[in-house]
Amino acid sequence: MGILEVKNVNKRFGGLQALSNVNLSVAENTVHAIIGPNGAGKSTLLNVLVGKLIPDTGSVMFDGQSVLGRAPYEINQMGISRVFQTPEIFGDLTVMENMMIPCFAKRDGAFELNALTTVGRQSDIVDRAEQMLIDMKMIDKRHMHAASMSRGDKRRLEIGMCLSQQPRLLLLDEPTAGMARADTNNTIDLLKQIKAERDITIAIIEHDMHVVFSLAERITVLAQGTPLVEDTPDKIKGHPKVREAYLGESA
Amino acid sequence: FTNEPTGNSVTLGFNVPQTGPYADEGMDELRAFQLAVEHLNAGGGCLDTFSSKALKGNGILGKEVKFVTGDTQTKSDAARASAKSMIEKDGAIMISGGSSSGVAVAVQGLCQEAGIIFMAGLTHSNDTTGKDKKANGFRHFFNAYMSGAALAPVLKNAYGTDRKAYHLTADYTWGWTQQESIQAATEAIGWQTVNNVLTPLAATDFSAYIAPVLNSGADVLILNHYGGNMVNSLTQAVQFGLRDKQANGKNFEVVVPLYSELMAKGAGSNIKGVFGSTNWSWTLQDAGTQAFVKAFGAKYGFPPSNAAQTCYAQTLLYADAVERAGSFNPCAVVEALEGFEFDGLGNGPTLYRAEDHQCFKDVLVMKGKESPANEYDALEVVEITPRAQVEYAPDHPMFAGGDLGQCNPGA
Amino acid sequence: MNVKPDFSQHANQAATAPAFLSIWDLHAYYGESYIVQGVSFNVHEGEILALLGRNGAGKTSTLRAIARLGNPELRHGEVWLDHQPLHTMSSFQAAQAGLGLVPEDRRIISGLTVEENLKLAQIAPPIGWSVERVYELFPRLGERRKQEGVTLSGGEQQMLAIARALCRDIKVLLLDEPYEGLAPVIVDEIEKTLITIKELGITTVIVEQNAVRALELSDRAVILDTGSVVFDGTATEVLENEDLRAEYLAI
Amino acid sequence: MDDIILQILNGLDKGSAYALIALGLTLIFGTLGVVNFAHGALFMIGAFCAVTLQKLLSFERIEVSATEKTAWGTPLEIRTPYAELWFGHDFGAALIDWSVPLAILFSIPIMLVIGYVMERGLIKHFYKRPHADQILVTFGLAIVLQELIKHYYGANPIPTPAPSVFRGSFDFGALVGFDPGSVIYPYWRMVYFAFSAVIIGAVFAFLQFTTFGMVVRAGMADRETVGLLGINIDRRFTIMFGLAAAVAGLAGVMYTPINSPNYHMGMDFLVLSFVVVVVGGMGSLPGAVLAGFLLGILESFASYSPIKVFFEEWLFLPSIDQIIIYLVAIIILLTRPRGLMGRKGVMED
Amino acid sequence: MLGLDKKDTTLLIVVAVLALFAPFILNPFPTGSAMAQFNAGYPDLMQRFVIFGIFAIGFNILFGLTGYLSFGHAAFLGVGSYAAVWMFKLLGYNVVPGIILSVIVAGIFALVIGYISLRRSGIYFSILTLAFAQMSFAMAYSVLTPITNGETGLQVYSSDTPIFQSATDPTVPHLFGLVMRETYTMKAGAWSFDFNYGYYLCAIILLVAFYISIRIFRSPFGLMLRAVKSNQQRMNYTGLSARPYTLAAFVISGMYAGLAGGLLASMDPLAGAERMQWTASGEVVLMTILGGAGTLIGPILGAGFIKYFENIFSKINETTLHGWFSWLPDPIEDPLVWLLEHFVGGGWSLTLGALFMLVVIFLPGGLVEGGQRLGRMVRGKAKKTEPDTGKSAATSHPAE
Ligand SMILES: Nc1ncnc2c1ncn2[C@@H]1O[C@H](COP(=O)(O)OP(=O)(O)OP(=O)(O)O)[C@@H](O)[C@H]1O
Ligand SMILES: Nc1ncnc2c1ncn2[C@@H]1O[C@H](COP(=O)(O)OP(=O)(O)OP(=O)(O)O)[C@@H](O)[C@H]1O
Ligand SMILES: [Mg+2]
Ligand SMILES: [Mg+2]
Repeated sequence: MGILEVKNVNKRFGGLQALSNVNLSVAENTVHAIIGPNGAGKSTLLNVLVGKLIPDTGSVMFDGQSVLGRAPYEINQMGISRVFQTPEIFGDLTVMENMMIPCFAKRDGAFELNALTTVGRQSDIVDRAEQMLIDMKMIDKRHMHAASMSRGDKRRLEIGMCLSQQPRLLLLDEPTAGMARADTNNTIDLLKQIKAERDITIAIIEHDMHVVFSLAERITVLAQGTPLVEDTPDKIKGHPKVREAYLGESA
Repeated sequence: FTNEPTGNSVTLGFNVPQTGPYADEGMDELRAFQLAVEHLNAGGGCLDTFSSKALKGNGILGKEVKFVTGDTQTKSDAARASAKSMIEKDGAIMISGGSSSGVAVAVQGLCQEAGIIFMAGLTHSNDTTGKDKKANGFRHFFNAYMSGAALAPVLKNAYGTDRKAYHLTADYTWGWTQQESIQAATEAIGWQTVNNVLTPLAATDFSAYIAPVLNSGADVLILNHYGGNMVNSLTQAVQFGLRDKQANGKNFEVVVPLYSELMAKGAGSNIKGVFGSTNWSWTLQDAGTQAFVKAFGAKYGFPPSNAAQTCYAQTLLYADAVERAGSFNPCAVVEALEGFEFDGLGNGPTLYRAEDHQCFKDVLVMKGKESPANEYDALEVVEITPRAQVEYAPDHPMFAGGDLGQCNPGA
Repeated sequence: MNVKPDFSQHANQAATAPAFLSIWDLHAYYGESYIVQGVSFNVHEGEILALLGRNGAGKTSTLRAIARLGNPELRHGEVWLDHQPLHTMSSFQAAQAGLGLVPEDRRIISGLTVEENLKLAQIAPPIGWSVERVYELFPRLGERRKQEGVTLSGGEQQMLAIARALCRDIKVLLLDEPYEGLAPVIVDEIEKTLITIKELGITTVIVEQNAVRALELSDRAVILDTGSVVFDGTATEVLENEDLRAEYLAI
Repeated sequence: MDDIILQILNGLDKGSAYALIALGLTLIFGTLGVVNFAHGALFMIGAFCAVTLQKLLSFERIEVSATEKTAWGTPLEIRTPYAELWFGHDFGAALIDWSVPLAILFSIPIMLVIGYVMERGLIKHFYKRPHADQILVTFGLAIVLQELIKHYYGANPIPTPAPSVFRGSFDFGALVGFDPGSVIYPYWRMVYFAFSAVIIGAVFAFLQFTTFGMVVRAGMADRETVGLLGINIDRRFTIMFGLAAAVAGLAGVMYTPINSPNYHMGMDFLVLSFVVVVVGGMGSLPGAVLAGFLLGILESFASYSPIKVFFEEWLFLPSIDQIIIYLVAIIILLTRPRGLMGRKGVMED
Repeated sequence: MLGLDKKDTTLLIVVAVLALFAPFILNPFPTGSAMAQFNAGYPDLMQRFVIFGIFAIGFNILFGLTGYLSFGHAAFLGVGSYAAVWMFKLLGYNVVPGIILSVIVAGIFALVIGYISLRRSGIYFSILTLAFAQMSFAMAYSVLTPITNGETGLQVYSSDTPIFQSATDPTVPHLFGLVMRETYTMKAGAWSFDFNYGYYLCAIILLVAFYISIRIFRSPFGLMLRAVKSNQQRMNYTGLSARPYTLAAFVISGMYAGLAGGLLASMDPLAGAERMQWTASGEVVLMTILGGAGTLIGPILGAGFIKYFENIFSKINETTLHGWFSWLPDPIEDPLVWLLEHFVGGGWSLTLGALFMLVVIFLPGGLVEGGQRLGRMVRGKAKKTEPDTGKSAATSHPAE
């Protein structure tokens, strides 16, 4: 019984069956990768998990509780954080402020009317956000306007924001896309380090096989909305169908 | 008392709409005020015809008359703000002007509190000298009740006693009092009231209200509208061919209880043959009217509107009252104006009634002219309804509920 | 490492050959922030040039400045394409002069079908490939010609973006991270397309995070760092120079 | 039954006006991404084109009488329109009579030029600015335009009648078998409805079936990319702005016989047009037209006194006619997140 | 000081000084001089400056921070005024219950309207608020006349019998006997300055309101509101529910509007329906944008700017102009007066419209931006030699 159990999920968009009978079980404290061709339905599956989409049928259980029908913020409060495919950050705010917001969410919950305290004096939050920026090697950019960062930096910031919430399940949708090689490696190291330090389950979608194979303990291959195979990285690498449909010769 | 003039001049405040839909009317009022100030300072105009000879053409009580102006925007808030600025900043001793009842009532209330005399401009609602009357406020203009009382006999002559009336009424205080007055007056001559439909103030297209009139069994449409509302509703009633129709075997008729020259101009040829009432008309032949129209025409090149005339008259009346009282003290002025009988400002012998500060004088019933000679000649006087016919008791139910209170001289 | 090795001497070698696209001393700003700080390099006719650098190095900004998009604002510098001064033009004139840019996030136009997206490229002169010819190169697009462009999967969108550029008679193709977010098989496919394009004699500048892959395809490479050129030379030089790769590409 | 038909007819012409203004508003919004608070002013300027032409045509020769005086003491003036002097009495009079339809021709170039100048001179600089700035600048412009008109033409409405042949009303009742005279409908309103149907159809055809239309639609979605394809999108947007201005202007010209124009008519329509556009759904042209007619007809029905009475007595909703548009707008927006046919992501943040 | 950092403290002190010395600052010209027309230091206008300042500050908490553009805020102003006048009618002329109730009633009203309207965002939200406000206006003007006194406006009649009004109490609004309309006029040579109780009450409330708004801007709550504006999606997926935040902001700003309405009624006990019309809502939008949305002081500046033009420019007439330019020879004077006449008196809105355009064209970011530029110009001279460090300039402080 994994921490995340997806059973018989179906989702249609008009004439397109984006997800058909998806079953997926993610074991606690593992890194589980989901790979598959473009348009296979990976992001759609993630959207179902975080409450952005409601599936037509099926169930999604997180730690024994159903996530379906809950608002995204409630799902997040259960301990699921998500990094998006196109960076979703607070563009109008500074990097530091971006980092503080998840810290507040973690501490105060979904809503707290603390209108008469001052942000700068919440030392626990400030410390935590700063620590996270240091971990992400972004502390020198703390006063920068988040929107004016390059895309790679935005993505790193977003990962940092999710991590600072100390989620139990972290969903990463192509976290290293467009990231420089060095930073990709940094990110891999960071994820590994976090993985080592605390209990966290990670589900990752990635097209960069370097990332997938360095991190994943199990891999699910999704194609045309259905899981094709699920196995260990080594097995997947050699799987002929996967090679043909997805990896190509260069893998 | 507030703003007692100490130097050798005295300041009057003219608060008229300079922006918004009544801006043209406001401009005409302003012209009249300017003329009145000229005449007060230098003589001429109605000073020569006015029955009271207290004014000498040397200002008021020997002080030169100066004036300040403000923009009411036809909003009570803005009107009060600009009246206050005239009182607080410019030291105005009297406020006059305005082109709507809501504004008049609002400013009248303000003047009462501040201890300033308010000489209302164009305001036609019964409330101004009815439930909202104030000791410091005076109205020269006629009111909705008088319109009804003056119109009814003329309507009876022209259209008979067996008529069914359909009312369209602007959905706010003035519209209601106007409708109530005209309904009472027409029912008194035997007419029936088929329906009264309230129309939104902001409406510009009245076709949806006019269309059902056709099949309602009515044969007269009474438009209790003013300003842009009236121009539009009348225009559209004509477009719908109401005036070419027969109903109950009679010609279908339209009545507009309150006319103004500017509205008549806006409605163009649609007003031909339509009855209504006004406070005054530049076509009157009495000496007071002639003097005013000549002076106004010479200065501006066209004849004055009845809004202008009421403002002119109010200014002279105020000045005269101060002269007669020998003091600018509002309470003295109130005393001088209450029960004051005069003539020579147009409209024949007039009384400023003490009980409610309403002027009683002849009322004009007008009709849209068939072939106007020029653009200022859209209306013709059908009848000058004598004052006696439009008088009412101060405690008439339509005016009940108010209280003049005490005159307030302010600080 | 405190002392940065100086690689810029390489720049002089390239400068001597006749250039097809010549970029000289570009300075570009986002509002008041000074991003492209004096970039100069040449591209020769028919070659593929890889423009490399870390996140935020200014690659995208440079391409956008070349294409005369309003943001960043080009305050100083010259761009010559086949003897035409692009720096005096606005973006549509630059496009008419033969410049094609496939932007970072593909920018397929919503509300238009695949075919309309292509037709749109054939309104202003000079017109390049016919739609039929494009479908020959990309049969997948032909199959989906009536579908709305934005509902294509990521890889298909990338193809459409490249195809759209080919519908115009371009002299230079600028590609900004064409592989990002694509499945490995698709990357292979696009790579093949780029080779075809090269064979057609179109000059290409490619920005790519997967530096090795890009370099294997390219003739020459230019490396940017904080808005200036730090290396200009052949692709093999970069592949062979460990220090260079470590310093600026971290590979 | 006849009353119902009457109310529908009434709703149609009101709806036409809403639809025409809203159409231009969405067009500008959709193509340029600009919230144009001056759009009502364009409608008003269109109406004043008709007034101006009427004035020009009835420009009079003034002969001052040496002896006679007016009642207010100035010398009497004898006025004869030049049009009648030059073109003969009958033709001259006919020209004046037909000034409103003639103003269509007169106004198109004027509105195009105004649209062009406005876009090139002002709006252009606000494409990338926040909507709040656009609102402020176009609102300022609207005030300036209407004040200028006020200075010149005064605040009072100016009667601008339809040609006399259109002045009567048409007996619809007799046509469909009701009592004669029970359903009558002014000719000019029929003209107005037909006219707007033609304009709306033309605009749609233009956008849907021409290459120009496709480019503009593409530009609405992503102007930068369209530029990258070598298309001078700015020029086309300028044309679109001119077109939207012309549509608003024509709506104004034709509206003058229905309501005498005054300087603030633009503002009166502006707010409702915004409601119409939003209820129709931002970025959707058919939505704007649909919502225009829907609200026009609803408004017309709500003014029908049996319905007013019904709402008042049974639903305790007094003065339904004053609030109907807003009430319906609220209901539609609460049940359909993006109005009737709105596009996702347009002006949602 | 007071839990504010140095910069905010300075700002607060500046506003305090401006507010407390307004009677001097706004009356710079000797009475009776030609320029006296431009004096704005009379009680009514000073009160309006601060009251509309409060209104705009509150509006800015919603619009400036969350980006939700309400087109119906005047409804809360109107409701606040009605509530206050009703308190005068029922309880007596002491302003305290009126002001308290106006805030509460406006808050409840805002809660209801906000709860419904905030289901949508962007322009859909704007139109929902507009619709509610227009409905309120239409009803207040007509059917609700028993409560609102319709077109005439709600006022206290002598027939009203307030419970706590004793015979000795003033019959105008007062604060425990301190009559709001009472003014002490100080004469200093040719100058005269008005000190009005009502104004000082409003000014003190403005300072409190401004202080609270600074605290809100700097608080975690304020940060969340800016986060809402920036990216609601991210907010939701960060475990924060945007709705309660926006609703709280909406209610707070509604309460500010109610407070402003209550104060308006306290200074001048009459409440008219047109206070709720869309033009009034539009005015506060314009004030905020003109001053600089999202800045602390901008809304106050914007409110002052618009009210100044409305009240001062509208009162200049031909005679005044002739007075100013009488020293010129007639051939110059007359055309000049003729020209200027179009921009003053009835033409004041032309001037205002033109100024809107000029400000927004040349000072994107509003008057505050203008001030900052000026400041930079002054300071820039000193720093000119310092090299432009490029990227560091990208840092910005959105909430300055
Ligand atoms: N909101 C939507 N409406 C219609 N179709 C959609 C929607 N969202 C996704 N799709 C379609 O569903 C399919 C699956 O999309 P999804 O984004 O899940 O793919 P993916 O596996 O994440 O691909 P990639 O690796 O390219 O990101 C695609 O064909 C996409 O076009
Ligand atoms: N719109 C913008 N406004 C302000 N600064 C920006 C903007 N876009 C980019 N920048 C800044 O310009 C610099 C260069 O960005 P650019 O996008 O050109 O980098 P890049 O080399 O393409 O990086 P990446 O590999 O991450 O795409 C970065 O520091 C970034 O912060
Ligand atoms: Mg995806
Ligand atoms: Mg980039």
